Amino acid sequence: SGEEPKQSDEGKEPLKKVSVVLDWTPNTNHTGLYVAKEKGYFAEQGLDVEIVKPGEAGADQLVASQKADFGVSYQEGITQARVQGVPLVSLAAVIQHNTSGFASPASKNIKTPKDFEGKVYGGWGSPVEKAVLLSLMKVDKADINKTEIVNTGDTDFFTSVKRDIDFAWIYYAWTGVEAELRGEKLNMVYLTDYSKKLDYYTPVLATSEKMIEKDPETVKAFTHGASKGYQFAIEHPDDAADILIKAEPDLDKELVKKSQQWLAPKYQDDAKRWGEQKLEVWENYASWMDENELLEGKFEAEKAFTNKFIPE
Amino acid sequence: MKFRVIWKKAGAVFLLFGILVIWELAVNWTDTPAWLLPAPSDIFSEAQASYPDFFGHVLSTIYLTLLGFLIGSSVGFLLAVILHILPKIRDTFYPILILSQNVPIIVLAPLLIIWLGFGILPKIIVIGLVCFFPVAIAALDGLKNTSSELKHYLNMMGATKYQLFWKLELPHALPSLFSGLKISATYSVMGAVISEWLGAKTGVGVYMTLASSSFRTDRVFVAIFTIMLLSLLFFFVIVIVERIFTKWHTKGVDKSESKH
Amino acid sequence: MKFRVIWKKAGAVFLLFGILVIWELAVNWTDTPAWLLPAPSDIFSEAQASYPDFFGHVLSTIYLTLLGFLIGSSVGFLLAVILHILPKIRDTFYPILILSQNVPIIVLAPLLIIWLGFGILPKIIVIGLVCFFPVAIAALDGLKNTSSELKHYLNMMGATKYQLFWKLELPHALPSLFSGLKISATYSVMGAVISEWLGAKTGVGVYMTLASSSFRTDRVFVAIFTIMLLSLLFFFVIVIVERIFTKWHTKGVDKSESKH
Amino acid sequence: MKVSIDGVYKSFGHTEVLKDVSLSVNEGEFVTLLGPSGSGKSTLFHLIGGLMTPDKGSIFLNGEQVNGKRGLISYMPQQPSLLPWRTVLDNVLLGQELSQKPEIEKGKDWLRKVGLGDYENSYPSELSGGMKQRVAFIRALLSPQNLMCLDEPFSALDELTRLEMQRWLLSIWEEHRRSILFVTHSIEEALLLSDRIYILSQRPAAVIEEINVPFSRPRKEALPFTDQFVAYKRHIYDVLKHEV
Amino acid sequence: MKVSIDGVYKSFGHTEVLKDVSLSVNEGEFVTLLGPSGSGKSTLFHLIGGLMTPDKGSIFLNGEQVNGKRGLISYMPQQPSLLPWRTVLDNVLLGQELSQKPEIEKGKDWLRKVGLGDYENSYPSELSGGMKQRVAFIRALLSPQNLMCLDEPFSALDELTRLEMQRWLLSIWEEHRRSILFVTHSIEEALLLSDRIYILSQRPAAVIEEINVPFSRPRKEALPFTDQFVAYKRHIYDVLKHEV
Ligand SMILES: Nc1ncnc2c1ncn2[C@@H]1O[C@H](COP(=O)(O)OP(=O)(O)OP(=O)(O)O)[C@@H](O)[C@H]1O
Ligand SMILES: Nc1ncnc2c1ncn2[C@@H]1O[C@H](COP(=O)(O)OP(=O)(O)OP(=O)(O)O)[C@@H](O)[C@H]1O
Ligand SMILES: [Mg+2]
Ligand SMILES: [Mg+2]
Repeated sequence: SGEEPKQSDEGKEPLKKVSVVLDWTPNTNHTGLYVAKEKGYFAEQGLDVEIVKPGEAGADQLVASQKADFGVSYQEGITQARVQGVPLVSLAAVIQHNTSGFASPASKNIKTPKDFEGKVYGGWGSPVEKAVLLSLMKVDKADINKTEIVNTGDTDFFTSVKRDIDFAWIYYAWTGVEAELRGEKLNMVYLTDYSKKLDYYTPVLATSEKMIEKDPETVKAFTHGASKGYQFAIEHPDDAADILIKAEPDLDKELVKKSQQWLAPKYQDDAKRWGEQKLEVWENYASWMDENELLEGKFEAEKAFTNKFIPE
Repeated sequence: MKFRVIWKKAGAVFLLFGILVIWELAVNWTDTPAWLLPAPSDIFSEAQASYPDFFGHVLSTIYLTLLGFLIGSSVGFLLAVILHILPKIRDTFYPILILSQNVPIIVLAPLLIIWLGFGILPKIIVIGLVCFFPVAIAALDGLKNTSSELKHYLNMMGATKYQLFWKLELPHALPSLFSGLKISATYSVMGAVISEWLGAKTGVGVYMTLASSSFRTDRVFVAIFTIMLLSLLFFFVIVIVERIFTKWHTKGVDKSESKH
Repeated sequence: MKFRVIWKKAGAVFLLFGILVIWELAVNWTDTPAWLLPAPSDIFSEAQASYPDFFGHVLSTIYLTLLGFLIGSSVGFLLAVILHILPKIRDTFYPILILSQNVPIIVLAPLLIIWLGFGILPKIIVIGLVCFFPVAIAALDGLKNTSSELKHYLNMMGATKYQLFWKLELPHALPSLFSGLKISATYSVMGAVISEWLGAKTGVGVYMTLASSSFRTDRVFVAIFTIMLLSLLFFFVIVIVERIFTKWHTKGVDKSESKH
Repeated sequence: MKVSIDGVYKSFGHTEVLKDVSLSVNEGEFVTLLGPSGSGKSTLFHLIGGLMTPDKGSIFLNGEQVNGKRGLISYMPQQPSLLPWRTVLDNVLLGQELSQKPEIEKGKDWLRKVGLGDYENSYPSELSGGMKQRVAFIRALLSPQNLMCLDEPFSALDELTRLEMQRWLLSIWEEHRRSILFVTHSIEEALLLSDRIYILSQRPAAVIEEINVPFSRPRKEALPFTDQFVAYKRHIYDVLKHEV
Repeated sequence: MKVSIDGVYKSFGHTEVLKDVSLSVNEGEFVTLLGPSGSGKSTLFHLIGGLMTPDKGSIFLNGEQVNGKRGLISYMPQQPSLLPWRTVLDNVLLGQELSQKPEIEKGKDWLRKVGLGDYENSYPSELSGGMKQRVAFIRALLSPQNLMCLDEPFSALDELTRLEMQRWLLSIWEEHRRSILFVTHSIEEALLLSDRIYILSQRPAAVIEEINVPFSRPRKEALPFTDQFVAYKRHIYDVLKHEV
């Protein structure tokens, strides 16, 4: 089922085995990796990449401890991780802009942060959520004290809003598209519309500092392969979606297709090349966290990411 | 009387069937959306549709379950025996047994993977951790509570610790041990599914997470039904083995049973 | 001999202490980064530092645990009694008990929330579901295996079902019942932590998820240590209650104990 | 209370145990069953107590058929059958508890009479075999039913204690005139205590002889040394010998 | 095997049970203990068997002190103590199993001799009280140790079966000349079987009389009717009576 590593051309060196750990169950954020593997872009770079589903373990610790070579992570995660001394480095932004936002069924009529007043937000109880809500509502001159925050734990969006919850934080590319498929109208309040500082990179490809130090060649090879994979996904969203579905047949086909369509133009978006990251973005988010007293230490933005492995 | 016998044997099946029918009707009447709670009929048709693909997952989970259960309950039993034979270390180790049940998997998982990789070993450890405990506790209690009259006889006759164990304590602890094995067997399938969340390529757990994250509630329920079926099956295998091993228990003892 | 007695009573404490020391040394020698596996000393200093904030979480979890355990094990016990008294429905309902242990929380959670909201009720159900099963199975087995000699005597004397239960079967099942309660008590704290993932404002589970998502591994371990401590505590409360209820069991019976 | 057993059959699987057993106990009568070990005496008690039902035949108490009906007899089983988690006193009161308010003082009294006054609060595991048997005996004495079925009640007692227990039993019986059905292996005991004796055959058991004991009551201490007594003893012995 | 018990004391908590008990069994001798119920006979057996150790005093087997040493006697406990999950045959062989290869044929043979040939494959729960006792008796007979301690082995048997068992026991004993220490409540049985009799007092038990039984062996069937026998019986009875 497409999992077989591609044999390199005869005469060449044998492929180097590396692994990449996903951040969640496979979804369209990961399409580029599956394409690069299936289409042999990794093999061209001399790599045999194993894509590992993370389960409960999560990617970050595995990558940081070099049990896995690469991983899919987020800017928020890496920022907090680095403050705690976890040596993660972001290699490429998978999606150029933050596509997450606060979603609510259209019937609730929540179109701006001002409408959050008097409504119930369902989250997972992190202080970051409250800070984000606060930032957004401040822009709209709304009072966060009028919003009730309820911890919904692992409950998914659709279930939450059936019950006591009015709005929740989602990725449009997946949950939002699912809503479209179901014919449920959603109102979205995107973070990027209200705060530039909250336009962070989510998700990103990451590795550990040690890996970069020890084996920059492999890092480069991996990033190049991935880049080519995402490039393909941008140009041929349908084919790319098929590759993902073939690799992970238990995913819902329609959802993958439609999500891929929605996401394809968002991978690179306004950047001059796929994966490009700006220092400003990393600094912005860290300073936003600092302002909200969410950062428990000093964060050096320059060390948190690098652009030097993505192809020109 | 014929009907009674059939009812006794198949009562559970009828009951389950009844629950399914009520469920089907309830879903239809209340117009519950399929993504929240699919009707049994939807679940079965999905099960049929995805059968060829799903079957591999099931096999892999069964394999994990059996291996984990066997290893876990053997370890549990051996531990009980060791703690029983060496009562001096029992009090020392007992708390460790309890602590072992309170390491949350989400914490253990990264450590296990970092130490042992993505192979089968960390998964077996997780299932084993789930399965060994009920067996160990039940076996310990069973071994401890032997009839003192019989124990005295064997001691007077000079039975060694080894003989005392094989001839008296073990047979006496069998019902207790099976009690523990039944609990373990029930947990083992869920244990395997959870262990698959440590990162596996195939398995019912993998299937379920994928289904759940792509909002395919019908498939999630296919997975659940499979898990349930497997653990029922497994449980009854233990019950049958128990009947074989404790035959004496039902023989001749219950003069009065007919009156109940 | 004095030393022996101390060792027997405190052996477990020494052992745990030893494990902690080894852990501390191992972490220092191998230079394991704190985010992967913090040293016990780090964990304890973090525990001290965050104590005021953490205490509220602990209280809320204890409350959930106690409530869930009490309700869950009561239900388990009552169920066992009902199934025992009505053997005709036992075979029918037994499989349902097993199935109840195989509904993954991730599936149950959304349904519970839709039906019951984000209050305490769905959490109690989750803990109860974890706790009732070992109690039910163990109590059922205990009630079933009464000495037939004593049962015959009471039957001949015209004991009603009710009397048979209170005077013979229940006292006889006590050791078994406590076996089940011990297993349940051990699980109950983890059950409470898991139930908090259904959405709670405070609790050790909430604290742990947040700590985990902000890479505060030391805090995660503070949470784990707390969970472990609580379940140990809880377990030993059950052991003490067991001693009180089954005093006769240790009295006079074991003539030969001194020889072991 | 009048008991009559009418053509009772009982088998376990393929083993026939009782085969057409008929016998009766009149109001206030003391009747003993003698028979080889394994012939079916305890089984007969189980039938009368309603623990099992006969395969064929009927059991009547005061003229009413009571096949399988329980709670009508005060019973002392062959094994002491004490509840290990109850103290001696609580065990003694168990028979009463099942049908009425237990008479604690009476229980203590009786324990003192049979020499177990110091053991009220002991557990059965702290007693000797004979002491357990005495506890079970008192439990049966105190049970309120009008028919007593005693299955080898004194087998584990020394001869003197046994004599004393026999005396207690007779005094109780004479006072309240309960009907007694008694199993023993001691021919002498049977002759000393009973009004009538049924001798059972080897398994499958049937009544092979019914003996009316002619000695007047109260029976003298010297009775066992009289010629008539010895002759009866001899006769029963021979009947049994013929049987084994 | 020669046993001697030398000034043995034993208490349970505050109850003194044995108080300075001294007695002995010579090589190949048959010695009986008589004493009131609850005096401490079974406790003495437990001490000899090593289940408990005396508080004071010593137990010697063939001159060697064996306080607390186990496995040296072939023992028949007062309760049958059969393993409920083993068939009758497997139970009978248990004593042998502990120290040697079990002799299955011999086991079957003995079962047949005591009338349990049909019950080889039954479980203990299917036996009557007397049948269980016979199984325990054979188990002790087949155990290989040279000293047999039998605790009221025939209390649940009818007189004829009991006679037969006594005969079997004597024939085995005469053939192999094992030493036997025997507890019974029947004075007649004691006189019929033993070489010597020790009479124990009420608790706390001490030896109050030692009797050499003068009857020659093999003992005649008519022995119980001789004057000498009756006189001995009377005497023992009086000693015990004085005690209770
Ligand atoms: N539950 C049972 N299953 C099979 N057979 C049984 C059962 N109970 C009793 N028997 C058989 O019934 C017969 C009579 O047993 P019972 O206990 O009535 O004898 P008994 O006359 O009381 O003997 P004893 O004097 O030895 O107590 C025996 O042969 C026994 O094997
Ligand atoms: N485990 C125990 N705990 C306390 N007291 C005990 C224990 N075992 C025996 N005793 C006491 O010791 C005394 C002697 O008991 P033992 O069983 O030796 O008597 P016995 O002579 O065999 O009597 P019997 O003829 O009735 O069998 C009794 O008073 C009994 O209460
Ligand atoms: Mg009987
Ligand atoms: Mg005794």
